[in-house]
Amino acid sequence: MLKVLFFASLREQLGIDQLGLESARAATVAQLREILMADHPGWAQLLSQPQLMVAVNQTIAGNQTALQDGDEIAFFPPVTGG
Amino acid sequence: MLKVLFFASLREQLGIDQLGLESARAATVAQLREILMADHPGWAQLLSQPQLMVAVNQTIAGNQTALQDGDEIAFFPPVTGG
Amino acid sequence: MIHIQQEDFDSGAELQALEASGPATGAVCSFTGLARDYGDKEGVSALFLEHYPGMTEAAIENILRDAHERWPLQGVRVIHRVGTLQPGERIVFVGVASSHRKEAFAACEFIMDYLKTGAPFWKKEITAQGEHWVEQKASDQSASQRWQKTP
Amino acid sequence: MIHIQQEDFDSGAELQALEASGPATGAVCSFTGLARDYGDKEGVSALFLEHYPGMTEAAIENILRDAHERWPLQGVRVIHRVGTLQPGERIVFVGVASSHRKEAFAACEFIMDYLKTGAPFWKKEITAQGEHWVEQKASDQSASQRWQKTP
Repeated sequence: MLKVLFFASLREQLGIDQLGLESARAATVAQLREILMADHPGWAQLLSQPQLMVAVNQTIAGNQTALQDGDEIAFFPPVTGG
Repeated sequence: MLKVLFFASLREQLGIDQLGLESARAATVAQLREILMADHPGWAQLLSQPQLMVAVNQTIAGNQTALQDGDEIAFFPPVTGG
Repeated sequence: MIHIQQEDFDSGAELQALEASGPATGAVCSFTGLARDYGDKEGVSALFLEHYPGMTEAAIENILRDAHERWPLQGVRVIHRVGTLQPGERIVFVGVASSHRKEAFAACEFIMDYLKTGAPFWKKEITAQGEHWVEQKASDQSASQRWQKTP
Repeated sequence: MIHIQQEDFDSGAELQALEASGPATGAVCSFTGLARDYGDKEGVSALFLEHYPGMTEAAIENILRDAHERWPLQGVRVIHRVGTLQPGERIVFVGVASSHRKEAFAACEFIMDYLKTGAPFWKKEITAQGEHWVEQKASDQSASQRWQKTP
């Protein structure tokens, strides 16, 4: 399984903070994103925002980052702490 | 009268922290310095150190600064607080 | 020392703990970030701070490791609050102890600049008209990028 | 608020007073300078700080006026001790409250840099081998001169 997390404005807009996905379905972040958009037609625009960030296992990652079973993938907007 | 003050290492080297001088004797800082060196032969080297600073009435001044009766003139080394 | 917490904290005690870092410490610089009553909009009645538990702590540890590599530091303390905060409340504290003034200032500002752009926290402003998530500022991006030129 | 005094002070209370400057204050930066056990020489057992009463206060007031002209500040506190200090003791505190982080850091460092070169304080180090007056550092001169280029 892949564990997928959403934070902040993205979490509110999607209306969900996490979901699980069969790991066999996505070998990279890019594939995961496509599957999420295919499974949830309303998410296409939100998940294709260019400034959206992604972390794999709590490290900043990119579209080409490879995924494997047990990974935790998080999507979130640019950070605004401090 | 002119009130003349010395601080820090200069005060210790001269062995005096202040003195009074007839105001008629010195019309400028440069003249005051010459009179002090003439009155106290041992002071010549200490009072001619190029990095020595001078303040007139608690404001940084220079050799050409004019003096008048009642002025407070201070000589001191570069500052090292904080 | 990194703390992420909902509760307020004693910034004065944090500062004084850094001042007691030992006889080689000559300089302590601290920064406190506070919730203002205006931000992207006027009339902010509260802030809501969200974070990514686990990744946030790891990101801050990385920032502190970078700071220790750049400057000789005798102590660093970072506290960041999450949850709902009222105007005037402390959000974040960063304190740094070093032997010299220049290093203490630089390391404290470096840590704050990277916290703003590299640690997963998100801020929502609540006003009488509704609520909105704060947008990342271009000035925060450029503040952290300037450290990439020279140490 | 400028204090020149022999007694120690509560840096934590000073910091928290600045943090309470009001709902427009988003950033407080503080600096504490401490007596180290080394300086121009090793094994410093005490420092002696001398000042020029009257001129010192006026010089610091001028520095704070310059800082207020450069940056919008909601509060500034400066405390500088004089007399004999042991290693580890606080010498100086500068704290600044502003709406934004960049201004708070800049104003605090500006004030410290000018205190070092423009306020009449002199420091003597006391070691087991004797005592000596500290020489002004070229790095302190260049630190204050860099503010003359651009605000």
